[in-house]
Amino acid sequence: MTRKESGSTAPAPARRRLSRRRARGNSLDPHETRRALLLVAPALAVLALVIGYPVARAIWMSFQADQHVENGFFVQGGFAGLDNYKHWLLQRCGDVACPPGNTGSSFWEVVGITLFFTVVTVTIELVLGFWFATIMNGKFRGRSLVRAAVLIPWAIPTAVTAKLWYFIFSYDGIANTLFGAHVVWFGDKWAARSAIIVSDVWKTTPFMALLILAGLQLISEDVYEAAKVDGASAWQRFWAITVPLVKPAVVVALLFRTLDVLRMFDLPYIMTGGGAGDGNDTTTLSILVINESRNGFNSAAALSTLTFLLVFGVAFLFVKFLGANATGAEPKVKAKR
Amino acid sequence: MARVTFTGTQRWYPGTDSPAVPGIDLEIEDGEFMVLVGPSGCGKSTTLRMLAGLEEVNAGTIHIGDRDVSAMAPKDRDIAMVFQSYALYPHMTVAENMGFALKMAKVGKEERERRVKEAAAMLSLTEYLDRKPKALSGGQRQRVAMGRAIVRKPQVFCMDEPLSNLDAKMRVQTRTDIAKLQRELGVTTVYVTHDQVEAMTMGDRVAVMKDGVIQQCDTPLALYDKPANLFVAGFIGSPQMNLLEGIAVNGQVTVGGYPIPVDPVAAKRMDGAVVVGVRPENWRLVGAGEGLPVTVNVIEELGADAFVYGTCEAQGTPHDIIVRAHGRDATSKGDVLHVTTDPAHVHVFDKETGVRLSA
Amino acid sequence: MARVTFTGTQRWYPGTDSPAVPGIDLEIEDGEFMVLVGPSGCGKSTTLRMLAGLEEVNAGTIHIGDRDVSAMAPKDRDIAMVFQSYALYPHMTVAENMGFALKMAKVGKEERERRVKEAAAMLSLTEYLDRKPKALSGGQRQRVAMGRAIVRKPQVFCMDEPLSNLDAKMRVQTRTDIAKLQRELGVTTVYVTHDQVEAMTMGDRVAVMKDGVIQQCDTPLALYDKPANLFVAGFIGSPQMNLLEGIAVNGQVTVGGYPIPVDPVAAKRMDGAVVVGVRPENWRLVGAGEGLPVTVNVIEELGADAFVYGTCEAQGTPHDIIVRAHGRDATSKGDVLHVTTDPAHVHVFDKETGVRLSA
Amino acid sequence: MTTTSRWRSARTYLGVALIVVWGLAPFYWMVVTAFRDLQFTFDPTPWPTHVTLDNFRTVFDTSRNHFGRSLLNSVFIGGVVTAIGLVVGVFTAYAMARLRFPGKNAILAVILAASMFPGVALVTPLFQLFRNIGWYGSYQAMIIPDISFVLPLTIYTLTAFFREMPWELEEAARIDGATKRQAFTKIMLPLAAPGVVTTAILAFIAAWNEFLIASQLSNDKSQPVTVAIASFNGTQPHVEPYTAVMAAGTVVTIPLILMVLAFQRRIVDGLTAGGVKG
Amino acid sequence: GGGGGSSSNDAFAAHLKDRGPITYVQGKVNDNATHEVIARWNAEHPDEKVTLKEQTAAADQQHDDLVRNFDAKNADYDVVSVDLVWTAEFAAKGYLQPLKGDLAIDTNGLLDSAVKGAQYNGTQYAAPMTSDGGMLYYRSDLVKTPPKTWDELFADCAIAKQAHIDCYAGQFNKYEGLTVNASEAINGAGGSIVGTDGKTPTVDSPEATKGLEVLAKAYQDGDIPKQAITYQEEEGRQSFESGKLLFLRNWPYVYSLASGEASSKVKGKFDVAPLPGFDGVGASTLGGHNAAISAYSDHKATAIDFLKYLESEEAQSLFLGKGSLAPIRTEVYKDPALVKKYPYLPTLLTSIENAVPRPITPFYQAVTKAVQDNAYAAIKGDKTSAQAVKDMAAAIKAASSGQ
Ligand SMILES: Nc1ncnc2c1ncn2[C@@H]1O[C@H](COP(=O)(O)OP(=O)(O)OP(=O)(O)O)[C@@H](O)[C@H]1O
Ligand SMILES: Nc1ncnc2c1ncn2[C@@H]1O[C@H](COP(=O)(O)OP(=O)(O)OP(=O)(O)O)[C@@H](O)[C@H]1O
Ligand SMILES: [Mg+2]
Ligand SMILES: [Mg+2]
Repeated sequence: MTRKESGSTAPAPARRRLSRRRARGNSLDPHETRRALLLVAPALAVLALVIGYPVARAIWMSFQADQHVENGFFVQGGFAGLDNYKHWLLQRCGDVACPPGNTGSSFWEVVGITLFFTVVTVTIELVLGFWFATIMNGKFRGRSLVRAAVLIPWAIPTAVTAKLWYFIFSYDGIANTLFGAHVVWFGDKWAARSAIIVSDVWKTTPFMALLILAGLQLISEDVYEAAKVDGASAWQRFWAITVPLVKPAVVVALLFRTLDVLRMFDLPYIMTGGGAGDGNDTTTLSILVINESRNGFNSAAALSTLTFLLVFGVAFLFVKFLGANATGAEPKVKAKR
Repeated sequence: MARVTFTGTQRWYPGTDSPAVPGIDLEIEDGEFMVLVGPSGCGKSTTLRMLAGLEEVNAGTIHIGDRDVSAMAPKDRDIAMVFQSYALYPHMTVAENMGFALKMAKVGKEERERRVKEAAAMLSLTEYLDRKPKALSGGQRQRVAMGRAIVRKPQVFCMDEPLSNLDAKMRVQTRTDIAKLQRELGVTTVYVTHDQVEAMTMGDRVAVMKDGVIQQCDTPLALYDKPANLFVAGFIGSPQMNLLEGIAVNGQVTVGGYPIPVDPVAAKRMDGAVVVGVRPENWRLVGAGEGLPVTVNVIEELGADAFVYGTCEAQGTPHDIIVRAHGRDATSKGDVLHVTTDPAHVHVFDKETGVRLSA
Repeated sequence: MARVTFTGTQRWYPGTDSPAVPGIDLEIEDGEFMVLVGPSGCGKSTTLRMLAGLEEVNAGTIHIGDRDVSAMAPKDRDIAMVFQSYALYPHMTVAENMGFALKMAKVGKEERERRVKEAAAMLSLTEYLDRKPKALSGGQRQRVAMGRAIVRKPQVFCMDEPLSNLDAKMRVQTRTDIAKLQRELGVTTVYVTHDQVEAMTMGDRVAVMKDGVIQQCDTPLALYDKPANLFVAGFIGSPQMNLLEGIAVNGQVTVGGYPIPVDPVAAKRMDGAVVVGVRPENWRLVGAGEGLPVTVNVIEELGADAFVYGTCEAQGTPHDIIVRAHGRDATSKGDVLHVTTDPAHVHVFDKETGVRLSA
Repeated sequence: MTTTSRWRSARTYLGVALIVVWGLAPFYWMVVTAFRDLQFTFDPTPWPTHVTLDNFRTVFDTSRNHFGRSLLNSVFIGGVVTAIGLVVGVFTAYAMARLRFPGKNAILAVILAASMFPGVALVTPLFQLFRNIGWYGSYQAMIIPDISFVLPLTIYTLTAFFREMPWELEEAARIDGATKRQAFTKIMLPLAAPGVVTTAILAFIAAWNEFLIASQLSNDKSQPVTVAIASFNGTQPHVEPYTAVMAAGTVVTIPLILMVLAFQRRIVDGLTAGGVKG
Repeated sequence: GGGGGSSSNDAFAAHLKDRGPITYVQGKVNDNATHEVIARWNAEHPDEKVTLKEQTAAADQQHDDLVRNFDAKNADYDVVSVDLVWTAEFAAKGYLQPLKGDLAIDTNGLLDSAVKGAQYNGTQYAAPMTSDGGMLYYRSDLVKTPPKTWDELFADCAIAKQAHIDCYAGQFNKYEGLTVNASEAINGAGGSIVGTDGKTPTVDSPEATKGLEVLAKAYQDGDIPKQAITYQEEEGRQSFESGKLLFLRNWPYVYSLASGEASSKVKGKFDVAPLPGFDGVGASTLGGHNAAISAYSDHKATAIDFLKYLESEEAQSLFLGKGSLAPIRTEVYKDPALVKKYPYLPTLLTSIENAVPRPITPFYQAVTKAVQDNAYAAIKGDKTSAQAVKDMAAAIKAASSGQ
């Protein structure tokens, strides 16, 4: 077979697939496409300006070395290749392993802590949020007040929340007083982490609950009636009807909460400064970024990029396992013809 | 075992002025097929939904067998229901929709699949088993709703106009299948329909409701032949019975001056203003000069029969009259027909109370 | 002016194996009342929805008058539609639901209210005008859906089973009202129904569809009297036409050995395997020894008529046969009836192609 | 009332009580502290003691801070962000939920990815960008970044809700002579109200709570409450004015509670019942 | 981020003689003096008015804000208030105008340690503005003579035990305060953290180990209560004022609160002393702020005049009198009127005169983290003090080599 022939035959299957799709009524309407792109354009424009530019710059910076001192003055570091990434991923400080007290030494530990916070808080929030939403979805007197009450934690600025809980968990604070305990909340690794988790769960469960509630309200009463008659208990109705039908809303809530916790900053920073326990026990990736950016922007940019990759990876897994459908992506047309 | 008893059962929707069902008394024997009919909004669905446990019972009770189920959760009543609004599970395929109740009842997977397949075959749904309700036509959705009920072997079937979106052929077939299935399983059934044929052919008994009150409950033919009051007379039968206002004097009824023959029982009871009912198929054509003269307005050809819609000018007050014509009679608009009937086919009702006077 | 023309109009739902409507050709005259019938899932709603602009037309065109509307937005087509699934606006009252289209058309408030009230009165909805759809019965919802269409004066009415949830009396009345309204307004109407009576009485013409293809489109009586093929024969008429397989030899048809008289046109055309059709009302009872012997299985008493469902054992192959009995004939299960018919009432079809052979 | 429903409502009210305690107990503590004399900040008495209004006076003391103005700034910024975020979000979500077009998944991924970069790393480049174009200290310097944080949230939540709507109703409206836009705004949007209002509240609060960007890009005139609270100072160095912060927190929470109460009917009603068969 | 050239910044030569209105940038103003000082200046210099730009209250954010603005070569920031510990970093980055030549200031009569704290690499980059130093607060009702050494102090813990109160607390939470406390312990034992070049770690020494060990041991013994590991300034003050603490290391601001506040249970029952050491008075860590001129200022001539005004006796007296800020002029400490008002002044002067600045290094952020992390671990007993100083040294070395 000559080159020319193979060149002309290669696209054929593709073309055939395309025309078959059109014949099946699957074709994309150019008007619809244009309208869709018009509708999407404003969002993309804003994101490009505010996120696109800084991110691009940060990524560029992550390949530059930090400034170092010569003759008492800082000078530009120049191109660094992957050094900044090695600093974090391999915990190398120059030619040696990063010593304790250097930000690089805590990278993996911090990743672990961040993931730990994420898994624990998001799980608790999901369960609580679902429960709240179910209760609020019922009919009872005064539910407007309950709804407002639930939103309060979410409405309080994070900085205030952090101080409030710092306060509640201080040694002479109300938490110890009420439970007659003498726990040094921010002195112990697990106590500090629990305190942070409690505060974060308290603050953000309303977010989860409200989104789930809105999802619940789109479910038609009919369907529940059908399920009741079909002999499903409340529990079974929950799993067979409620869960699959609110799944889109729940997945969105989960996704955003996960992304949020992965980038959590204010709460642990204000409550513990990332300290507690042996010093870094409540340091999250964002806290590490801030700490590092005071040493040098470029390695901080590398850390930001790594954080981004981590978050992206988690989000990817999320969408993959909880269904692309749930996040608004187009369901795949059944392959079987 | 699964006899269903309504005792003064009432439903009053919150926020409305009057009860949708003020208090119903009805006894449905074990294994009986009870048809509920009545005008739109008369409370049929409400009655069914109370039985299923989907509407709170505001007063009175409902028993299934010996159990007072008035306050029982739907799932504990063991009832299968076909909803008027279908109420399909949007996230489940047809097969999953139909198998859901069995899954809840912890029926094994194979058994479940077998029964779903059986029901699907009966309802010609086999090729749609993998689709979601959204991608089905109206009739297909209704059949899924139907299938969801018939895969089960419950104590009571509740069906709310389960065939209204099916074509005639499918409807006849499904109707027969349901009747057969019901007899085989011996499941007590409450069935709401607007279809006269279904009401007449499927029910062991038919209850006619109006404004939440049962007007008459009897076998289909008894309802047809001896409607207990004007309402039932007008409601059962399509086109409806001709109802003509007349005056009874000394055991003789005249409608607009023309005498109508009535049976001896009625003759004895009636007096003053009455309403005389004659079904369209019970008119006989007679020669000019005899019977009521009817001027033909419209002829509805249904293929097998034709109905002649005419007006009878009697002493100034025109009456609309419907006459069933056999085959393709050569009547046309503007003709004047003369019709009469036999005493056995004349229903006489009190005009005031609407109560039946004839035997 | 508002003639509607389908030309090879096709709809293929994404993700399905075959088109729901492969290509329809149909011309509806200005002011004509066209009824679409066909089995569930045959593409009636799809056709209507394409006409309304709710489904993309994948191939072919639709014209309203001279305008090619295939790619036009629904609002520019000036069509009113009653949806099979009601599609009421749940957050609006009945009055608002019905007035919405007028509001969109910027009709003044008073005019709007007047027209809504008129329509509501016609549909007996007056007392429900302030309710939300949720608090209505099924039939009431359907009437609201109907009302939403009839308050308008569009170019085309599309109605998808608009009466399926109404009781017989209401249905007869609404049917008459619609027919009257349509004649008065002279609006071209496409009407989907499963009700034989509606199809026979309302339509100027009836189109019978199967699998998205129009099988026959003609006046109701022509369809009834001369079904073009086996499918139409079986579909129009309820209970359906008796279809018996027979063998034609030398212009003579025998069904299981018994000769059936046929008309001369058919006699000339037929040869070999044929299907013979006789409507239930066209059987005549004859004495023993003559005609087909039918063993009675079930008698369905509908009040006015009765249908006898029986089996004809002919040369080992049993045939199901339905015979309409007049009045209350004293037949009962197990009896053997002997029936025959007249050549004029016998429809002969080619067994292979299903095509009509008789005149 | 029957026994089952009585038991059910008892259970509901128990749940409700727990929820209320959950939401209100820490808030209660905040309020108690807000009314407490600064010197008794750490007093663990669980009921109000040393009650004073001083903290609120401190909060609104214009010679020390611009809390009142900041409050208005926050309302303004939050309002604009929510409005724009919602409008743009509704556009995009509609396209995502209802239209078919190439690259949809890629666009969704990009939008989501936008909310994945750690905010702390964006501040510096944004500062430089906005300084160069002279936006430093302007409202748009906060509004635009806030929109970009809020957008992924609104787009995703609205998309999820829109997909579950009974779109038959849009068809009915279009038959009734509505344009696609009218059908959407007059029929679908009111029906989606629970989702839209919920999204709006979540978006507003997200903007309302934003601190990082505002702390770097605002000046005295444009700073929102979060920044104002963070810069509260006692009369002494090192003395954290907890009580004033709690008072400010209390003040900040109240408009939101009012807002939620005003909108709550919209969040409560499940609106789609009874419209369609299916 | 960009910085200066190899040894200087081109901007250093620009606008040296220019005059005009300037902006003075400082963290959230929480004293009553600053506004007064500026008002007086403005009254006398109507054409060269100073505008005050307040930053947020959090020190970290002040730091980041300055870096960001310098980095953007923002001419809006003319004179900035720089925390002592940031001076070296900013100088090394070329942000600060060297105060030499026409811009030189007169340092006579200023506290020596404060002047040194404003120098980097032998050049004066800023003018000291306010100072600060730690003192030992003790319960004079329970302890007659204040301890001079750590040994004496911990010996007095027996008194605390008897009174059922805690013995000693400083600032041991993992934040800047811990660096201060740890440095004091290390410096007091004769150790140091970085060398004079600001790069070379010197902390890995027996002296430093010995210093740190004092805190670690006290914590393990319970002489420093368990909860003190979470203390910042405020928690310690609360504890002391509620009578639950015998000794507290804290800043001068506590004095007036503990003697004035209604909630204070120790009114008239406490006094201050210099920090303890090993053999005599310990070494306090120097606090305070310097004023510096931005290299990108357009009006440096005005700026230097304003700087000089900030150092004047008039301004310094205002700082102390109205703002309770420790002055940098020795004579102010001796003003009898002020001493009457602030009885702790003599003690504070002793403390500041003996004070050692925190490490002067352009890598301060990394150094302080190295100190905090490791000191924290040592105090908690997670590692030995010897290991801790070793790790500190390694971390400082890594940081100063650009990692
Ligand atoms: N959204 C959809 N996606 C895929 N297939 C569909 C969709 N809607 C309808 N269909 C299929 O297209 C065919 C025609 O549907 P249509 O609704 O037109 O039927 P119909 O004639 O109106 O039936 P019915 O009398 O039951 O309402 C059916 O087989 C149906 O399953
Ligand atoms: N949720 C509700 N709230 C208030 N009124 C209601 C509600 N549901 C039904 N109704 C009213 O109660 C009456 C009885 O309704 P029901 O649904 O039982 O009628 P139906 O006999 O089933 O009628 P159809 O044949 O039209 O389905 C009607 O007038 C209806 O308007
Ligand atoms: Mg009903
Ligand atoms: Mg249909």
